[in-house]
Amino acid sequence: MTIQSGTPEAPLAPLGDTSSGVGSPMLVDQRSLAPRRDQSNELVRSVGPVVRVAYGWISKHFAAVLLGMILVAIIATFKQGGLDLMGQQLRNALVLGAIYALVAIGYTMVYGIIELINFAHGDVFAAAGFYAVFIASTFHLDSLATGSFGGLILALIIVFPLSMLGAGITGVVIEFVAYRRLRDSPRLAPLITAIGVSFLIEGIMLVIEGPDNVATNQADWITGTAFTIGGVSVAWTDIFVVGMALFLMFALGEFVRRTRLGKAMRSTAQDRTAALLCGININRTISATFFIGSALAAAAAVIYSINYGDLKWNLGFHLGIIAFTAAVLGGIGNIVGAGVGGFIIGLIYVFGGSIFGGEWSESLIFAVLVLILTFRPVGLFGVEVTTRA
Amino acid sequence: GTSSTTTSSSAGATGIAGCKGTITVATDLPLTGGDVTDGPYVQMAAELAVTQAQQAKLLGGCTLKYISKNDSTVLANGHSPAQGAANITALASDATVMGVVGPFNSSVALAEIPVASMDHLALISPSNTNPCLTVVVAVCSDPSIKIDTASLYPGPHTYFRVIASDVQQGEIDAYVVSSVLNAKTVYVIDDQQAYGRGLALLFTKYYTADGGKVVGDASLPSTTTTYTTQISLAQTEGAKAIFFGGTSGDGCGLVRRDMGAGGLNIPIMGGDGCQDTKFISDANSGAVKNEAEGSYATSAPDVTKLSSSATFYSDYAAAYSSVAAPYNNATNEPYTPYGYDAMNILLQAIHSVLVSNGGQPPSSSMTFRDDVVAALHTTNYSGATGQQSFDANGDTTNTGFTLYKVESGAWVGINTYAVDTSGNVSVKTS
Amino acid sequence: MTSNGASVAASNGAPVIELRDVDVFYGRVAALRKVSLEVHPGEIVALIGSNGAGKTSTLRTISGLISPRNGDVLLFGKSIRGVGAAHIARLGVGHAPEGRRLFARMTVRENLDMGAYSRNDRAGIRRDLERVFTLFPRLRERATQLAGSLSGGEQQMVAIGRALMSDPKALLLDEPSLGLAPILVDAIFEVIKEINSKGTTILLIEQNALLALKTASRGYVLETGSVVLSGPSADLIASPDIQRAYLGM
Amino acid sequence: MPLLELDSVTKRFGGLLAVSNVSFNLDSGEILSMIGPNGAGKTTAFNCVTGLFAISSGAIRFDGSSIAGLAPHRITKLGIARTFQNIRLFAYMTAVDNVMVGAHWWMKERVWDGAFRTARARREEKSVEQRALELLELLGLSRYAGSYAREMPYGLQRRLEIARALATQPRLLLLDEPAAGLNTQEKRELMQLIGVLRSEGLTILLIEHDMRLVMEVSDRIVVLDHGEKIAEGSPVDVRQNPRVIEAYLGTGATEVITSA
Amino acid sequence: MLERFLSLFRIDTGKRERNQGTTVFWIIAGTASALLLMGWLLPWFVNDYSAGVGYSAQDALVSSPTGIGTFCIYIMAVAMIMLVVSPIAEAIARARGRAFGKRADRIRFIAALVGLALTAVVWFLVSVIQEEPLFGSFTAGTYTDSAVWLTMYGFAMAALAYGARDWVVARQSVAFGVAALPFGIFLPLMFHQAPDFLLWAAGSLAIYMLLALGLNVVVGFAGLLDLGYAAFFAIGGYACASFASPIHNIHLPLWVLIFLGAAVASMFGAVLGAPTLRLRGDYLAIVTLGFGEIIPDLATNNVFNLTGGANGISGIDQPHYGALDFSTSPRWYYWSLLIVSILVIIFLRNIERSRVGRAWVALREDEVAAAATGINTTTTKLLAFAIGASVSGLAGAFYGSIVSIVSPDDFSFSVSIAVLSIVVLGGIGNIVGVILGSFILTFVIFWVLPNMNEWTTTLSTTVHVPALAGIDFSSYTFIIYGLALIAMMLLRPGGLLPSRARRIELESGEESESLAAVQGVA
Ligand SMILES: Nc1ncnc2c1ncn2[C@@H]1O[C@H](COP(=O)(O)OP(=O)(O)OP(=O)(O)O)[C@@H](O)[C@H]1O
Ligand SMILES: Nc1ncnc2c1ncn2[C@@H]1O[C@H](COP(=O)(O)OP(=O)(O)OP(=O)(O)O)[C@@H](O)[C@H]1O
Ligand SMILES: [Mg+2]
Ligand SMILES: [Mg+2]
Repeated sequence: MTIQSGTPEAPLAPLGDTSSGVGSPMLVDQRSLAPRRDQSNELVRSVGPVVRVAYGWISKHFAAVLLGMILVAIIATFKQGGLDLMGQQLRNALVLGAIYALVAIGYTMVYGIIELINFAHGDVFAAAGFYAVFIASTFHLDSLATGSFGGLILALIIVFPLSMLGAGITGVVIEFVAYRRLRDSPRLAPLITAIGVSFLIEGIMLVIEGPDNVATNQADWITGTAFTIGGVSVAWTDIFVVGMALFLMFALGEFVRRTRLGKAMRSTAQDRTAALLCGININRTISATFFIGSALAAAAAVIYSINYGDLKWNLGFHLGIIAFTAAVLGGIGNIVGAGVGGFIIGLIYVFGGSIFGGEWSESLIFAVLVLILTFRPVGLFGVEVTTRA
Repeated sequence: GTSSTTTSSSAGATGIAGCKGTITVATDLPLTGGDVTDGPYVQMAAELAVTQAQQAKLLGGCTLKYISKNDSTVLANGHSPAQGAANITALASDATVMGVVGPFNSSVALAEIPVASMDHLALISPSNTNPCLTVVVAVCSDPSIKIDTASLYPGPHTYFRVIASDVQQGEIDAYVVSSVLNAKTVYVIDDQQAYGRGLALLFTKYYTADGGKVVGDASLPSTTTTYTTQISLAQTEGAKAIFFGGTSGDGCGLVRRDMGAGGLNIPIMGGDGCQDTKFISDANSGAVKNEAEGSYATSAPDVTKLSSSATFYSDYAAAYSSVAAPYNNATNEPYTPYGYDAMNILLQAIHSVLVSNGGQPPSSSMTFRDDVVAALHTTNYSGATGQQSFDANGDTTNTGFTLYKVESGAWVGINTYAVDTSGNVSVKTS
Repeated sequence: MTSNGASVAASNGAPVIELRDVDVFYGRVAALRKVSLEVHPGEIVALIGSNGAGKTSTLRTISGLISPRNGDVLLFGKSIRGVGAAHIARLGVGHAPEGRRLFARMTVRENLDMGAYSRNDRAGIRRDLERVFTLFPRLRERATQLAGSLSGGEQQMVAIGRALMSDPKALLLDEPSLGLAPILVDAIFEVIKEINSKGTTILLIEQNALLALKTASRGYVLETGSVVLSGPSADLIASPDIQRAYLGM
Repeated sequence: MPLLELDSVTKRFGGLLAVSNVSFNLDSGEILSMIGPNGAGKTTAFNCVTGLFAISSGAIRFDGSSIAGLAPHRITKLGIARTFQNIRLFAYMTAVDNVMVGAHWWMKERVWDGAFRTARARREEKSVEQRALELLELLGLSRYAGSYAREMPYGLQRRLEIARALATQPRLLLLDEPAAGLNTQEKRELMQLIGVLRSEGLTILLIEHDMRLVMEVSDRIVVLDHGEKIAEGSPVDVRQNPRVIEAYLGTGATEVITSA
Repeated sequence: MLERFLSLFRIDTGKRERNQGTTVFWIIAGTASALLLMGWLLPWFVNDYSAGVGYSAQDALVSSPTGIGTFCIYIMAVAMIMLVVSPIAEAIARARGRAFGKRADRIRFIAALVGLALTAVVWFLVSVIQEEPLFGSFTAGTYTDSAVWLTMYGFAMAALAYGARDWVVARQSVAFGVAALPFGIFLPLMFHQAPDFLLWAAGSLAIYMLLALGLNVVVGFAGLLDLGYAAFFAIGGYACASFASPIHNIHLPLWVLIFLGAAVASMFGAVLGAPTLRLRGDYLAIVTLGFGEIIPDLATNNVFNLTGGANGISGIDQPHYGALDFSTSPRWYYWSLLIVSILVIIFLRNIERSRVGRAWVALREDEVAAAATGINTTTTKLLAFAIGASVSGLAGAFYGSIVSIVSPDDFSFSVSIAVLSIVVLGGIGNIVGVILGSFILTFVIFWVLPNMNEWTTTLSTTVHVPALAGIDFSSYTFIIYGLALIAMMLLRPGGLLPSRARRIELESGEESESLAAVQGVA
């Protein structure tokens, strides 16, 4: 059927006729004009408002509720093992949360701009870790700078930038090859290629790096205990990891909020056509986003390997899923939200595991996620997309 | 038609030189995904045994054919019971298949044993240590194990294994921790897998019987990247040792690594899943570079020291010299010689059936398979892993476990322990 | 050989917008067939036609959102073949598109700022912002409200305001009066004349054909993707066909 | 008893009073128009009536009973149908299907009827489809019955939205700027259509910026500004109300209206 | 050609291609040729244990005719070659603007009938009288029957295509059914010597097809992205395992269990769907992903001591009624699943076209408008979850019974992903597309990838290229799977058989806001 323009073929002739002929078709079904009663369930009608009010209250005060829950968990840990345990677990939670936060930020950036759950992000993270190992060994950094402050500085000025560059390029290439052509396709198409890319990267890492954990040796750059309070010793790495995560989180948040590129990113995310009309080069903006997101994954990977000293070919996928959960939890597209989400997940993981047993940690994370989204459907810090009817 | 069947000449012939037909042996192992750390070695070792038998014309005039099945799927990222069952079904339907070496994983065994039993097909596992596959012991009815052994065998009992089950290992591990290491409180971690969880349970059972106290336990998935939470708990609870039920691929070494970071200086003890180089490199990858030092693990007797194994290791190295590392070195994986022996045992059994049947395969393939199973029950084979024979349940009688300790960055055997029938553990002097 | 002609045309007096025999397709459906039109510097040109005639498609083609299958589009005398929409916007083409297309999760103020994305002259931007706010006092009140939650008419104001913020040399307006209160409709058309008088060329789509033609100096009438009539506004208003079909007389 | 009563309805968004203390009645068979400058709160009022927004205070009664707090589909079932300011059709459904969705709530077919395709289900499907085609026919849309809503010209989409609303068997029809984007000819047809609907007994509440249309079809007019009702009365009264002229009509507009 | 083939299944193309009537004819004729070729090549490919018809036919070509059997094979081979070559010849002729005409059809029809008859004769000689049709002594080959069946089916389809060409062209879909359905029904007989193939068809293809059909209800019809669909699969599987195994000593028959599995899963579907009601697009996705992780986690952690922990539940009963013993041959499962799948397809197709189906589409396209048009968004969404989950629960029950063990690993995230890939790859919202997708993807995942090494080894000995055996594909499975997914999506972003009408919600930038967002409670 082709589309016709101009006036419709029957210029409403029947409309005029309706009043005359009895039994001729009418626009308004006359029977329906009689009064009707609401036949809905009494129970629903009586319980509904109560539920709605309760729901409204919780969602309004959700941050407090969540905070309360976490506090209860911390106190429970205190009762379980005293200050020492509590302190240690807090340290563990922050360190773990920092890693999740860093990966989550990359996730949220990419999601924020092209609304794609980039399942390959976790794998870019792992791959970036291997880049870092390669770069460090190319520059003989592991033997050169064992345990010295100079080593850290060298690492910061060589390994970080180079592996970020490598990962950034990887991200850009992935976007170019696997996502760009699908930009105007049904939304699930790039989701499937993302999964494909994830498998591909994992497969390549498996072939090149082998199936085992790979020791990264980079823990050497930072060593030693920073301070000890009671039974809690905090290593320099711990401080480094958390500090780096916080720094990147806020720096990036400001970047996106303030800079032109940040603005371009936000607007591209919201309406690509309108962004074009404002003179924004969408391809370049999306590439830049992938570059930054992936570079951030590289930073996270270097930090990860500094902290844990291990990398594995399939490390990224699972970690990525949890990180994505963090991103959603914070409100997708919101950088600081993703960071906070990462830390919250770290807290849930550690304290939940400490209280209920480690086997429940992940279930707990997802349970909390469901809870959060039930009451705050756009995440903790998500912008409420108020739309008009 | 012009069949391509080779009618061989009679080199190296015994009474079976005139044997006619094709006889197939197979392996069913996890070869891809997360299991590439183990499966391929064992497969190559078994294939080596077949190649050697082919060269030696072990089956005389009969053609010896070999099929390798892979029970990994991409979806499971490793071994999958469903794929295993499908593989055994396929193999069993091939009338020339007389036995299978495999499976590698206990969960796969649970799916494969019924199929093999139904089709009278011999199954020899190089590595299943779950006791409930063959005999009913107390842990089998533990709610988190729950294996109904009887239902696994709808037909004859055709399942064998060349490695001792975890009953002995759990008992020995408990003995070592409580009596050798003198740790009366222990924190137990397992990897949620059939093997690891089973071992942890058995350990717990024997350890508490020995008077020890488990101060806490955790069951963590293999995707876990950090164990600091549990380390902190163990520290708070005053554990004097940590026991890990599981494989180093699933976190054994990482636990040790995080102990270093958390400043917890107590020994870690694991089962055979931990006794490998992966453990050492994982443990040493953290802040403390020699963290692995002083860790303990029990494992199958140190076959690398047996003279019989020397031949195997050198044969393997020679046969696969062109293969890329790490697969060119059989010592990288503890079950490799077991795969080799399992295949040899199977081939010996087939050979003996042929001999006792006048140099020809039995007329029906079912009879042939039954005969092979019967022959396996009378196995008395001295191979790379020592002296192997099977009891009525198909369990090996070669049940010693060696206690290893990491010294100067390598596993060093300390003592070999054995359990006697009344459940006493003692040092075995060979 | 055309390059020579093009460069000549690029010199003074060339049409700001020129379409030469443009065909546009959505998949297999033709939206425009052999459309040719010109908008000269300083003109207001109205594009009228019934629903689905291809008016919006014409504007989308000019601003590069869709590319013609055949024919050529020239801006300021240069062909835009292969030039992206973003680049065209930076050349100085402002477009208030159909359906408004605001950045729903940005505030009104941020939306307006996005209009000035490719500009650097702070003073100019501030001046234009002030102009928009004076034109639509409502927007000043709502400067920090998220654009997605504005009323229909308010959104329309933002869309027009955003296009103005780019300080365009050529402004494409797609039904600017849609959903606006009568009092504002008048105001909008005043503003259109005012910007035009300051040198901005304007191409305008409007359902209210009379109003459009009264504002414009020339007009084109589109029917099912083709230009069926064109000429000075006065002639068009006087044409009996137009009167019957579009002016409701 | 009026069909629809708004009784000091207030809707607040944060600090913003989008609708403030608005009261008016709508009698059965009447056409009432709501006008007012952009952002006056007209659409918001519609959303309150149809259950998309929960009102902050006040009461809304339909046929004597309160409907505040009911879910949108319940309100539809009671007999209130609406169209949207920005057309909200089911873009990739055919025109017939769009209209048939309107019949959803009163169809008797259950899930299993559908799954087993029982005789009853088939019969009902058929009659509903018949009715949908009839509606399309009456609205002059039958040529587009099989095309996707998205492919239809804008003006006809507006009409299709009305068809869909009619299929829900409403007693009261809310139209939100139905003439926006229509050309002169189409506006005339729309006026005609509204006339027919009223003659068939439907009550209509209309939001519109096109004064010619409003003045012609309305029995009464309510004017909102900044959420408040600033005037109410017959078209003639409202047109001459200085507050309305100042806030909404402007001086220029009057001539357009009178010239019509 | 591919385009045309695919367009055949596109349910809603406004304009039908004029020539399309012949497409089914070409499909049938082409498939006939393919089957003949397969029947021929199969014995050659597995030459170690086969003496099939094709094998003999190959011989017949190179040896002089002796005896009746050889004569038969000789004629058969001629017919085969003719039927394989003729579609190509006809296509070339058509391209040059010349037609083949009725006479050619008649000749080919007769050739097909002769081939069919002679194949039967040869099969009789080989299998019943155990006589080698050529010379030498006969040893029964394992794949003989498969080869015979393929050849016979090929001849039969060729006979149908050429003998009833007009009818095929006129009644395409009926003709397609007539040609395809018997193949489905007879498949277990054709491949009875290849139970692993049947097990793939039943245990992987049918199961994943059901899963994909169920997910299609949620994602395709109702537009709700579900990334944790394996959870319902698990629920069905565990339901089956709990009530038909020694673990709790309850032994219900499978026929009760599939309904039980479906019921329990649909209940969970509705319950788990409830918290997602207010969520939009990907927020919904992540919550369902969460459920997909929690459910296997619960199983691993042996919640309430019900699930057997990491080992899962083993020893699940397999139906056994006298000779009808499901544990001995997968063909019984195959047939059961064939029937169940057909029923499910009919049901879903009906629902799709019913009142509820329309409501789903409306909801997917514009939730706000749907609510304002009288659709109860809550129940309609939950219904989608429940129906989708019930199909998956049914599949789960079958799966448990086939494999006789369920363990948490079987229901991992990758399963959800694979099912989603099937749906997307096949064509979101299009049942035929989803079926096609499940054929392709299960074939790749469960057949090609695990068997690749074995195949190349066989091939290397067959074609004497030892280098082939040297390639170790095992480390490349991930790479191959990943590349396959990427390539398939890049080549056909809308899926193989996209339904144009059904992808609006998933189209970029067109996602309509949720009711909750508009109501301001989101
Ligand atoms: N994205 C699209 N996909 C397919 N067809 C389209 C698309 N956009 C527009 N069309 C069709 O192209 C033709 C021209 O549309 P266009 O939007 O340019 O018309 P218009 O004159 O602006 O009409 P209106 O007054 O309704 O805005 C119409 O027939 C329309 O249906
Ligand atoms: N969700 C919301 N959050 C905040 N403010 C809102 C929201 N919805 C509406 N408003 C504000 O409420 C006021 C009334 O809006 P409404 O849409 O009712 O106006 P209207 O009278 O329909 O205007 P128009 O004629 O332009 O459509 C507007 O100023 C608008 O910005
Ligand atoms: Mg338009
Ligand atoms: Mg409005």
